Amino acid sequence: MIIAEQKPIEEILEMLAPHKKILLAGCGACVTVCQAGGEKEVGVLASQIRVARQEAGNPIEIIETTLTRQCEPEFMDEAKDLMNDVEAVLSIACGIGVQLMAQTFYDKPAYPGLNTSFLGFPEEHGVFTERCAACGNCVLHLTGGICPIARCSKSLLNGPCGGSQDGKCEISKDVDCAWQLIYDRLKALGKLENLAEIIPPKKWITSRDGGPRKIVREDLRI
Amino acid sequence: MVSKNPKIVAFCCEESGMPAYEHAVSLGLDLPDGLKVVALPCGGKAETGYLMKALDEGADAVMVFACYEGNCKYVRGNIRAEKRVNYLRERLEKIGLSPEKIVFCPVAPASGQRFAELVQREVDTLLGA
Amino acid sequence: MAGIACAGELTQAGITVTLLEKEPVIGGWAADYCCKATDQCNRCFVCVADKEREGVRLSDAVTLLTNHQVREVEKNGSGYRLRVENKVEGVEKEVRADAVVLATGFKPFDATQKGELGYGRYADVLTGLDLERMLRNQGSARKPSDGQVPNKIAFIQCVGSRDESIGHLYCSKACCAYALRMARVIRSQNPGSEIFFYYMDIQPAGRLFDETLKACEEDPNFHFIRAIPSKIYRYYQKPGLMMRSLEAESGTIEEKFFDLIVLSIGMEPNPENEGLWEKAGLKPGREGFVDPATCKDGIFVAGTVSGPKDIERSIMNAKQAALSVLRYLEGQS
Amino acid sequence: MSGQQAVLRIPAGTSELKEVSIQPSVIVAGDHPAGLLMAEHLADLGVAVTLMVPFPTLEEVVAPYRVIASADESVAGLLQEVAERVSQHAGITRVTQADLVDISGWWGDFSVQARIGEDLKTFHTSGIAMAYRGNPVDLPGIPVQEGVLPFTDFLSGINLQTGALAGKAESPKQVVFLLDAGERDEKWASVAAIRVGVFLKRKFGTQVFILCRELKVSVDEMEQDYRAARESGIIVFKYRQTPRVEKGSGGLRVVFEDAAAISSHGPSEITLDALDVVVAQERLGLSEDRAEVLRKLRIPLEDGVAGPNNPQFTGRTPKKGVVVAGDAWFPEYPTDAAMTALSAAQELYKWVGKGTYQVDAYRVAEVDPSKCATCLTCFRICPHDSIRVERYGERNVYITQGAKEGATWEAARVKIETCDGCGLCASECPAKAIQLIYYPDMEVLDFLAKNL
Repeated sequence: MIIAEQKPIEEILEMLAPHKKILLAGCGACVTVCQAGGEKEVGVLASQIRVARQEAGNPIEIIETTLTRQCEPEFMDEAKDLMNDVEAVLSIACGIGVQLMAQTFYDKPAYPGLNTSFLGFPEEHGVFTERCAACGNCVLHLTGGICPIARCSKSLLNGPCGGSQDGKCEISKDVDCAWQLIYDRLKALGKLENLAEIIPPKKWITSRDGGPRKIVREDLRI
Repeated sequence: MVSKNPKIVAFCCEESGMPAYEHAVSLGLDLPDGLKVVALPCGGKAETGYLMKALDEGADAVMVFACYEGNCKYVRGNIRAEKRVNYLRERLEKIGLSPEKIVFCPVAPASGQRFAELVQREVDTLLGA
Repeated sequence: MAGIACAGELTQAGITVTLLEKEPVIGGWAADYCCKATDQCNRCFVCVADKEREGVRLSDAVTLLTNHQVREVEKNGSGYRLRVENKVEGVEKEVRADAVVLATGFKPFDATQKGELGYGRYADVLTGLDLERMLRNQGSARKPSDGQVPNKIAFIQCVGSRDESIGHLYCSKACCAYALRMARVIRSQNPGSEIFFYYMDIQPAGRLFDETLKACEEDPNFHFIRAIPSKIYRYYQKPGLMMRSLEAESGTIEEKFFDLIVLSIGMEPNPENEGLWEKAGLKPGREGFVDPATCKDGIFVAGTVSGPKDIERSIMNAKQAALSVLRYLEGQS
Repeated sequence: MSGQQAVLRIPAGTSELKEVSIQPSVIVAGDHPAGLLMAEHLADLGVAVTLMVPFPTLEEVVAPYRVIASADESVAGLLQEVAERVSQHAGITRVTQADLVDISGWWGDFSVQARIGEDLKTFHTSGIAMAYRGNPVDLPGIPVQEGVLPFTDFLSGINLQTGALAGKAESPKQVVFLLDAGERDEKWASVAAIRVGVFLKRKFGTQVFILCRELKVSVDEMEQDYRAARESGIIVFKYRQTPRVEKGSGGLRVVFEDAAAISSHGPSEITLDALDVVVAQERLGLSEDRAEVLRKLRIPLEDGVAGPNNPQFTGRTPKKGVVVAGDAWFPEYPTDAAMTALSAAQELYKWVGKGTYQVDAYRVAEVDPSKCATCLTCFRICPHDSIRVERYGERNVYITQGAKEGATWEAARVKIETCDGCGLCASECPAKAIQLIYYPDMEVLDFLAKNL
């Protein structure tokens, strides 16, 4: 899922400075699960903004809502009526949600309340780890199910660099060397011979380099 | 501006904070009238939303009375509460408010004296600020 | 305390309990103990004792007879008949029960017996029990002589324990733990204070004790001195109390001044147990406490009556006693 | 003015009592003799006990403790014939060569998987007691070399008739017990060393030295036994730093600084030479597979033993219906371990002995499936391991697993029988899908709105 973190509160306050009445919109999907932008965070953030603005002698009115998902145009309807009354929306969804808000409610500013961080999973309550870089050209079948793009600090495709020591990456002893993990897993699977095969230079065109990506599923589209 | 009789919300764990409050009352100790006491089944039930809501509604300060570390009936509820308080204190500071508006206070059930002292200390901090 | 814990356990298993207490309030010595948390719980179990006591006080299944002293215990058919006296009203009555749990606890060692330590003569010499009460009731340690906060404090261990001269050839098991914990409370309340801990051997107190001991050892203002002080006295020109001891570390006789001296007194068998309970077949063991091996026919012991224990172990012993009572009653039916 | 404050109390009373019937049955598993004692007591109380031991016979559970029993009457009293009694007890089903590998379920309805020889078998039970012996983890600060023996190996290897250690023909002439080198402060070895030392000295004439940081006598009648040990010629030293153990002349040599000797010439170094064997107190811990079973039940492990190290959990675990005893609770001397184990047995009896229990379905947390994001936050943080994600039909109508019809969404579900109503799940739920039925958020928020 998408992992996000709340923006520093002072940044949020600065964005909202010109406004007296806003909609604060959470999202019920990934950011709820990663505890950054669900219904609970909407309440807490709204209180924080109100208290700060009250203290500054410049009160703000905040309408609170949480959409089922902010990443589907259909759910934008849930905010339609509320948007009529406000000057702007602060969305604490991922970047997709903020943009869909901006696109749907074209005449009002949409501000991001979160920094969308990466694609990952919760290791435990409160600990999230990146697993996928959405590069668009998966090599997991060659690398023992461990992604060298997202998990190797240098995104190397053919074995570790010289900075791998005791199974850890040279950038930090808290980071596992992805190639060590790949080696261990392939060994466990009895498929070490995979490593003998050179993975050719990767087509990065499917990654960020080719401009905004889009997938069209003609089979689903009809 | 903080009034002479500040409004303080005390979220009290039923296992420690609440008995300590009652102990303080039974000893006839001086507690401010502006004190509002909310009992919770565990300090860990003092959710971030409650704490912020109290300030939002106009409380001058929020205190969380929970069990000492290593003595929570629900293993680590008290630590959760303390972490939430620390998180909010950081946020308050960043928005230009005194972090002393939210404090975490571990207490034992039979420590009414400490309860009253901590509340008084908070009142003094608020008035001094 | 153990009696309460045992009663609590039994009521939860559906047994009705009569709790006989000779004092006006229940809870034994543990009711006077203080919470020994610093910035974290130090696992003294006092709050657990407080909660157990509150639970029993509010329980419908427990008949509380405070101010009642047991005068006679007699086997009566399959059960027991106890003659008890209401000490306030002076009237006697009879209590019948299927089983009897003896939890009359211990007697704190009388520190005046160790005259050289000056207890009773100098106001600033306290027993561990005095300090417990002071911390519980006043919240912090003060010198009784002038109400000032003490800065230099000595704890003397094994006062009345491991001491053949008074016939106490046993370890009281709780004193190292309670003294170290209270010393930590003093240290955390008064960062300028300095603790001198005079001891023979540190006795561990279960799996929760290690952290406390380590914290004390790492504290630069906490001094462990392996020595038994020989004398405490007043030195005219100077304030405070002078204490003399032969220290193993230096091999010399040292004299030091202290603001406050705490005697970690141990436990003695409760003299009330003598005579009364012998009729029920209970006998003292090698250390003078009731020998649990002599319990039979529906008589059980719980807590310090069978030997020194800290609160944790008193509660565990009480639970064990409750299990034995239930097992006995099951066998009877 | 005091006592004038606005107070919001937790609503008292109950509104929905539910009768739960619990079969009085337990599984007692493990290799510590405490398990035998627990099994016997619970079976005497009419609980159907299944006893699982990893050995072919029950005697092997007790065997390593026989040497302590020879040296200490009270241990002998505890362990004498307990294996025989339990072998013949009509209320106990014995499963030998069995070890627990997995537990799932809740109080009253545990599913326990055990490996019996080569096979896996599933058992159902209402409660579980785990009485495990500790595994030697390491010999702290003492290099492994010939002649150095972990304490537990010494206990299980000594021949009670000849005093000879495993693989040797004769009893050793000189033995050093090296205690306390580890960080954790345990007294079991201290007590055993003194009592067993007296036994070795009297029966085989072995010269026994005991080296320790502190002499631990906080066990019943230990001070007197210590006195007797010294009188019988056992020599006790207290050291400062962990002694050096090295190859000496005709055996091992141990060198250390005496911490208790009073001398104005500074610390005195002592050398013990020509030692046959150095018995060293090791650090005991739970084996990894046993630790894993505990972790699955969300029973925390602290310092290698079952936690939490918290006064609120005397003899019990946060998982209702599960208790831990023996070295898995804390490495203790057998008499102490018996007390701990029997108090845990009492905890267990309270949960399985009564047959029917009243559960308050009001003082619990409830999930609104229509709001649940199935993020598993509640599942991860519930201290009682009382929440699972299940399939629902409409609001709070539970559809059993496998039934497809009408199942419309997945949501978390609170097992009310084991929910303690602490509200931790509700406080962390990011979707605000969980409420304490008896104390919903609205009550607190209304109180704040009205009183501020």
